Amino acid sequence: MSDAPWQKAEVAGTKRALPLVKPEVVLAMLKRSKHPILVVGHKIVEIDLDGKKLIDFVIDIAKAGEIPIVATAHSVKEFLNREFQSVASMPVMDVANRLTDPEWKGLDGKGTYDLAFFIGLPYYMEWLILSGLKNFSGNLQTISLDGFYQPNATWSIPNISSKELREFFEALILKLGGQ
Amino acid sequence: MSDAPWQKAEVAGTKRALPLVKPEVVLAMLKRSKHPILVVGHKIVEIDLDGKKLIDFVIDIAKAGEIPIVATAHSVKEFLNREFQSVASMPVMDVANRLTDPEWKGLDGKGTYDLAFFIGLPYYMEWLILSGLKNFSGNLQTISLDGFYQPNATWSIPNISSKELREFFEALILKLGGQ
Amino acid sequence: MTRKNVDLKIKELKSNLGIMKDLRLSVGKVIDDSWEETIGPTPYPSITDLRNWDMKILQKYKPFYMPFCDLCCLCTYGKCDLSNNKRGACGLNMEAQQSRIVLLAACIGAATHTAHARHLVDELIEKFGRNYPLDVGGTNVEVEAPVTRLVTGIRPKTLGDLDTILDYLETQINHLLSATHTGQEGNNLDFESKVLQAGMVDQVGMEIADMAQVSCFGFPKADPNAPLVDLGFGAVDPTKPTIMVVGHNVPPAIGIMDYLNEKGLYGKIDVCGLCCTAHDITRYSSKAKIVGPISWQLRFIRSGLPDILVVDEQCIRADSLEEAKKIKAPLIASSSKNCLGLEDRTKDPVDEIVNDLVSGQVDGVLILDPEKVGEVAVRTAMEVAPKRKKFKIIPEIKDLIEIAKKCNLCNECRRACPNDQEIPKAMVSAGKGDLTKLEKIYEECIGCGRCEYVCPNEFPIHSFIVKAGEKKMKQEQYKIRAGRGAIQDVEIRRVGQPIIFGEIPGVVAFVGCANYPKGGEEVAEMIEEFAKRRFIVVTSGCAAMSAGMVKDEDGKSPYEKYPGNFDAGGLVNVGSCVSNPHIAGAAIKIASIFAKRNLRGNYEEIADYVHNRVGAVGIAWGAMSQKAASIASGFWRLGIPVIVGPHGSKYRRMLLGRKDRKEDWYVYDSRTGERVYGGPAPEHLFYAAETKEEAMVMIAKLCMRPNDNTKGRAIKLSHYIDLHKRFYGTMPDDIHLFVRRLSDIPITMKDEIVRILDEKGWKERIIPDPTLLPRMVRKKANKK
Amino acid sequence: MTRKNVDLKIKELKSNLGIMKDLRLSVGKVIDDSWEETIGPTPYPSITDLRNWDMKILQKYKPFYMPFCDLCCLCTYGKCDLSNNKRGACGLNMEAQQSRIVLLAACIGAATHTAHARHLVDELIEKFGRNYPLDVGGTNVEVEAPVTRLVTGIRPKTLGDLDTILDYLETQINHLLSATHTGQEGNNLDFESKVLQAGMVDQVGMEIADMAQVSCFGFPKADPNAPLVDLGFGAVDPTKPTIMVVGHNVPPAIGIMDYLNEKGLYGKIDVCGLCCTAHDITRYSSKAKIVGPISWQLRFIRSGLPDILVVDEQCIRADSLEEAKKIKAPLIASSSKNCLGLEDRTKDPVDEIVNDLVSGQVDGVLILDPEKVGEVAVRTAMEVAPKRKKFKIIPEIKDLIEIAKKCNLCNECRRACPNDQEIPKAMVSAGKGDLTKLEKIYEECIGCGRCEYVCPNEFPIHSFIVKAGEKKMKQEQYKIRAGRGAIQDVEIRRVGQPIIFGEIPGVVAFVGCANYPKGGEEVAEMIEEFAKRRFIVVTSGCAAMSAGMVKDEDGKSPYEKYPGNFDAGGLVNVGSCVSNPHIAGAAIKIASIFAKRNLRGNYEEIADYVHNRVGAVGIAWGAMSQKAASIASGFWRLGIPVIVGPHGSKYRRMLLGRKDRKEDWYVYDSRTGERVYGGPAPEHLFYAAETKEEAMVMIAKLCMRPNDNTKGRAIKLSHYIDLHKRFYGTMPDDIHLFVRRLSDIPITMKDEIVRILDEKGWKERIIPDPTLLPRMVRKKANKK
Ligand code: SF4
Ligand code: SF4
Ligand code: SF4
Ligand code: SF4
Ligand code: SF4
Ligand code: SF4
Ligand code: SF4
Ligand code: SF4
Repeated sequence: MSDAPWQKAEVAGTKRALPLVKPEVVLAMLKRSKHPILVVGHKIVEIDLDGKKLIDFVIDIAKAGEIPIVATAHSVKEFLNREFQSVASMPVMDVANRLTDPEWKGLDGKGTYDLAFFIGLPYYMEWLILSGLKNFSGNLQTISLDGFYQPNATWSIPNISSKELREFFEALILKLGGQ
Repeated sequence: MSDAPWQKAEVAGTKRALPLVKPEVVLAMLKRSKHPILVVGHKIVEIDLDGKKLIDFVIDIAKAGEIPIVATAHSVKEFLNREFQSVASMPVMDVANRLTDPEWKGLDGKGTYDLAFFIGLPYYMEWLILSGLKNFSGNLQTISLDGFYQPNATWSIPNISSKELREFFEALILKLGGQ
Repeated sequence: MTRKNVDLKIKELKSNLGIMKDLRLSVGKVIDDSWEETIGPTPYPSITDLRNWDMKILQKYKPFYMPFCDLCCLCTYGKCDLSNNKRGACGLNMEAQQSRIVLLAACIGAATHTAHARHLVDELIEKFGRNYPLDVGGTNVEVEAPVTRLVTGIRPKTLGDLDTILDYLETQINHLLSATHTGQEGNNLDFESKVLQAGMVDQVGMEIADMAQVSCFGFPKADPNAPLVDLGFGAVDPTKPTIMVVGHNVPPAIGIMDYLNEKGLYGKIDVCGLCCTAHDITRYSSKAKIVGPISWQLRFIRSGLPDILVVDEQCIRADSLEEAKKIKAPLIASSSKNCLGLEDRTKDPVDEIVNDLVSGQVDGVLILDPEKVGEVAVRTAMEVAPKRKKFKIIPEIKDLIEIAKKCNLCNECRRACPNDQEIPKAMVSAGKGDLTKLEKIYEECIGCGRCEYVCPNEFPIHSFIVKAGEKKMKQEQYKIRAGRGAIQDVEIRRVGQPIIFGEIPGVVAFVGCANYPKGGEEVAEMIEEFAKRRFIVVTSGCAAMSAGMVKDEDGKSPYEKYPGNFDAGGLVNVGSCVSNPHIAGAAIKIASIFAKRNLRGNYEEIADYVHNRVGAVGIAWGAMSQKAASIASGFWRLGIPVIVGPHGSKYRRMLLGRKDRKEDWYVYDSRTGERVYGGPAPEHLFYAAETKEEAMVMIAKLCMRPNDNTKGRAIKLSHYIDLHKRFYGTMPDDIHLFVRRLSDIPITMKDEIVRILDEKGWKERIIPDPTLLPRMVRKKANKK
Repeated sequence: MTRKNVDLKIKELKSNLGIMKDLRLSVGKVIDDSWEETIGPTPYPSITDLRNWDMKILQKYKPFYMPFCDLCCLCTYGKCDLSNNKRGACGLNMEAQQSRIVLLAACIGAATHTAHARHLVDELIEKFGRNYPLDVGGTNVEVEAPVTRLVTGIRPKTLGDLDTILDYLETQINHLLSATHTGQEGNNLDFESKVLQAGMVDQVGMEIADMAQVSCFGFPKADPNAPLVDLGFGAVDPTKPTIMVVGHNVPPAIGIMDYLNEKGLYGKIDVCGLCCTAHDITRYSSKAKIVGPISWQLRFIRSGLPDILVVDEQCIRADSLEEAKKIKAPLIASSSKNCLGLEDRTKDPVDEIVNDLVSGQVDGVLILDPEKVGEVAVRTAMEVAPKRKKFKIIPEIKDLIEIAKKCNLCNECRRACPNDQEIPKAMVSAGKGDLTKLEKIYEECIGCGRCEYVCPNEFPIHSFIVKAGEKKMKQEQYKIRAGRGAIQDVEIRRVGQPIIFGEIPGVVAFVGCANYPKGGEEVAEMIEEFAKRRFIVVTSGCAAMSAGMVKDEDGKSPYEKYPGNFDAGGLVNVGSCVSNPHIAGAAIKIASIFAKRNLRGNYEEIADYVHNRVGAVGIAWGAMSQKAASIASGFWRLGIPVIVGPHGSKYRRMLLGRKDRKEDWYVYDSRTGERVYGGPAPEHLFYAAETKEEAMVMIAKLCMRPNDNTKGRAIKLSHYIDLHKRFYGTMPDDIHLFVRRLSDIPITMKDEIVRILDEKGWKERIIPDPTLLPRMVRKKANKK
């Protein structure tokens, strides 16, 4: 477990993400949040944690935590394939750009988001998007759930093995009240 | 105590100095070293640790540890004023440049150095010199003793108060067998 | 002695300025009074002349910044921490700094093309004279230099004219670069406006370079039937001495071909190229071969095939000398831009140089005379080949397996890989004798070599990957159509109307480098998709090579399947990177030839036309360089959107539209002067797609333009919806923004779409004759 | 419409090239057959023509790299980690990357001066015509453009000639910039050679800019008695409306002076400047005032004195608009390089603009016409002044004390301060009512404002500092000699011999920015030291201002105490940054006028002469910008060493000699052709000193040259030893390297030194007629 950036050259700046090692932190953040969102990239379909695809963990988390999902790239299709319907779809650049706009009404029209989870984007792309949000999105808190440390998030799961990540998710889902 | 770079914008790169918190580390490094040197900048005259000037600690350390000193800029004068004679004098750029040359015979003609302590240089100048040495001086280990964390050293005392620094030096001098 | 060739010597000249003595005059600016076209408002625009246009564009497509670093380190006041709304010691803020870095990149890119053009034109003028006529397509191409005409108001006729235009370009780049100095420009949007100027200048620079080389070297002249040439690693004959040429400046390679020709050695030696020199040498002679794009450099060298490397400028790996040394092949550097620390032997006798290279006395030489390079390269290759016997440094499989077993799974390699390749897993498999995972990496690896530098065991990881892919590599044998150059006027006349009305659903240009996130096949796949859908597909540079590197079940690669003409369903390789302006040029020529708008020095009007009417999109899936940044900027100023791959987010900022902000999408209806909602078309100007699927959907969408007629819009919508359904599994959620009248709806989807429109409270609206320029309203009105 | 003014219209012209019709010709290159000087081997050198010379220099003074970052982030292949001998994805290594960044900086710097020159020359040609004669010193200055002659082989006579030379410079910068593109140059020393080319080009660019403005605006023409003008904050009359001009391009400020003059308003309004525009406006009119260097911008604005800010180009704080807003002063941006996002009002009526500015309708405007700027600025200032009543944002002392009490000693401010100022301690004192610590910081603060952005309590820290220094600030009232421009030929004739023999111990030039580690007094102190020692002390730019900002007990500032002529003990302010080439030019003219070497296109020989014979040193104590990098590079190529302050180590690499490596210091004795040990003179080419004491010792040492005669060497040694003893308390340990014969020893130190020499086993050696160029040996020999 390490909180050095996963891609070594994507070094941290003057402010770096707090390492997220306990699922409780997520719970606490969610409790404080008025309007969270879970941004889900296409890699959730490619990544497999010992037999269970990342997307299936994501669905469980979203359900348990009642967090709305925006699926980026073509990943929406996989959610639909799994008959998970409450998912919005938008290119990640559009999501990120709108997240810096305090006047954006959100995908649900309920106004600006205050907490954004990220998972399943290419590492460097997420790094950059989190950099954009860190610098230009005043009140937004960001959490990276990939298990690859993202220094530009507010909180990030550090670099952990897929086994550890699976355990983290299982614990999180339980604590959120899912199974 | 913190191991973030003292000047915040002088961020660490992909490899960062180990925090040096125990004087024992210095002892161990000295024991392993065949040819150490202590590079001393002009600020040792300006800095005062609760009534004792940095230069006086440096003299005590050098004596106790039998470490040859090279005084940079005009600081040699202050050593001589204190009747401390076993000190070489050289501009710090020349010292640094020569430290990257494996064929340099050293100030004493005894050959290349394997351990270099740094103290009393302007923070950013030391940062850069340590960067040069990190990248271009294969087998040299570097230790920053300023009490302002230097990420490019091999070991660096982290950011500590002048009181803590004084205590560190006192303990170090004792352990080195000085008084 | 003098920098320019001088035309006239005049002992004494009386003029309105008095008497001048002992002067020589060189032709300065050609004021071509035989060109009847009225000159527009902005010939030779200064860096502020088009600022108003830029601001219009930038209001629609606002920069979204993703800083690549929290710091600015551009001067010794710094480093400065600009994160979280801090300012630097010079007062600069983060937005401005990001745009400033983009400007710096665009300046470097534009300088690179312009300096290349300058070098070519200087050399060609010396060889052929200032009055050598330009000819890029004979009578098929009346508008020989659409970009240059548009920007400068000049119709260049001779090499000498190019010289004059280059002066202007260099001045502009110099001004722009100067604006990046600490304490100059302070506003982010003004930096962006300067980026657009750099892009525009860059397009002219490239156009000049390609015009010069097409004219002087007899490259295919706007020829849709340019020859098919060999492409791929497998096309190189391993039994022959091989000369490898890499870079962008073709004269040294031509020196080689000419020398071979002269000595009757054609056929005895293989000349094969990487990067744009490869494109351009096959435009010169279809006997040369293209190995592949930039990312093939390491693998090709290490394979041991090349007996000598000739590198010129741009896109040369900085370690080429070291890599060449490893396979015992000498190297010739041939450009002042890339001297590699080698001794300048330009003035030495050929015998001596050849001798030094063959004997291994020196690893390489610098020769700044293309003809001499030709002779030295050929003679050295002939002599070196039997000595080095294709010495390679790719390991044998059994050694590979033994070594792989020692991998300690530290992950360092993966964490250094720009594309996060799962090398450690592949090593485990390899250690067990299974190379399939490594072989998979071969297909995706961009050949950067970063993995090797970090392996604590010093495994030659990239060589392992190449070994694993060797079988596939040797089978790589394809055809590519040599770069055709410009688009003919008659082609433009044919497609002008269907394009601007939307009946040809789009012009999709795949350009740029090979830094692909998942290998070149994604590019090939996208290209097939749009060629099949009868878009006009254009390619250039490394992307054009990748496009050719697939085969169908009949063994045919795309260039064999799709015709080379600029028409629906065509696959048009314009050529090397400097051929890119033929793409922008085609859009411009639609305005000029088809729509009969004045080009001359009339940038705003034409850009306005292109932006609102020509459904063109650029895709730079592997864009990585500063040149890619400037090329994209040239498209943006014309209002043409550009899509990059995911790592393109590293360009630090996107230019994104907001379709949810209705107020952003109003245009003037030039018939009435009314401001009319034109829809978010195109939605973005610069945009990184996460996956090829997302890119394909977006390509189709970004081809829409306010000017589409209902038939055209219906066709475009049907492609967009079809791709969206295929890749996303759903209808798009923004159709109501693009359907203006019921007749816009593709017939087969009528019911479904009408239902959606009803839900959204959609109402029919006007299809404007769109423009962003108020003066265009008056103009049209005046004509009545 | 056309970029250049056109001289000749020719309906039909017959020449050896055939008949040309309907052409206009512009004067291209002037081949001045009336100049009898033989042309040397490298007129208009290409980027490789002087590479051999560069490599000679770079062998002696090898780059020592101190990477400012482990990474390269210049393209989207990256970021790449280059630390510890890794290579980037393009194959580049750390050495090459560091030199590449230096090249980038040097290109930006050179582009900035050259673009400035281009802008000036374009405007002046439009106003005065191409044939307007250049005149920088009348008959006192025969060699009017030493650098330009040396580099290009041209003797420029008119504004039009400058235009032609600018074409060459822009081409070169473009080539050089292009070499920084990913995949171009791969070798660090070749990058360094290109840095030197950029520096050389930069010197020509600056020379052109200064020649143009001196000639057209009637600045002092090589006048040692240029007027003394007011300098310092206290020189501004707070009762008058005040116009503040900042930057480097003087025409808008001249527009202001001219308008004042025309309307008889001189005396009713104060026009005061910062940075080089300040220098240049006082060269135009001694009624204008200089406030101070770049680091005074924030404090001067916040003081509330300026009623309007007019910013042109270079060294403008990027937040000037925001800062001006705070004190309710409007701003006029007047350069296309720095538009600050403001609306372009160049074509609007003056009344409207003034009205909008005065009413506060707009915060600022962009006006690209210097004359219009003049009228708008004056009229606005007159109307704004009574409304804003010198509104300032510097707090009152009692408020400051109350706020300071709330400081929570978090250290954020100190950790953001480039010079590590101990602000928290000063806050504690201030909270107790003692402002002395803050006042001390006032003297050292470089006015960057970074401390303010990080304070969690949002204290306006810089304003506190200014308040604490207010009393001192208001007393700042000094005199500076207006920039004199070039050095006269007669002065050169007088000092040539004593300089090259060493009897005048050195020419010490203090140049560049005000980013000083410990305030400007250090510069002033160094200057006094060397003026007193009767070196020739030259100043320019911000350093020239700092030089004036001290007073002796009689209230005299240095410019009042030391004469302005180029002679031992003189204090010579050449002018603004673009006046720097007068310094290099003086060295060159020694070779040409005194030693009668051919200048024309004869770079190597002259550089060899200067390097081995002219004991000149540049000190850029506060150097921070890219321009400083290019200016220094221009000196390096001539072999003139440059010393920077400690933060100059941020330039990423030094060029250091190794006096302990005897083999590095051999020269040819041109009398015999023998290789002779010349000693480490000068020891370094680029070097950051840790303290002013170290710098002073090094200045004295770096003035030594192999060519010194024994008398000269003795004088130089005595200064060196004297300073060394004073600051280090000891004899230098390297005297034996500099004493060649016993007669080199300063008489007063004879015994002491002879003892040392004996210890070191010193032996007498030859004093060569030194050169690094073998061909200079033949040349001399042939003459016999
Ligand atoms: S350019 Fe400005 S922000 Fe960048 S390092 Fe220099 S002072 Fe800081
Ligand atoms: S060479 Fe290939 S596998 Fe290795 S780091 Fe580069 S892209 Fe990744
Ligand atoms: S870096 Fe080398 S040892 Fe480490 S995982 Fe990769 S191949 Fe194995
Ligand atoms: S497409 Fe990119 S990598 Fe390929 S040759 Fe052009 S610039 Fe180089
Ligand atoms: S901008 Fe680039 S070079 Fe500069 S500090 Fe950041 S990563 Fe390093
Ligand atoms: S220029 Fe080379 S070293 Fe720098 S980021 Fe690009 S690939 Fe990496
Ligand atoms: S304004 Fe002065 S005190 Fe504040 S950070 Fe800058 S130099 Fe330091
Ligand atoms: S940043 Fe503000 S609160 Fe912190 S020490 Fe400085 S002045 Fe005090």
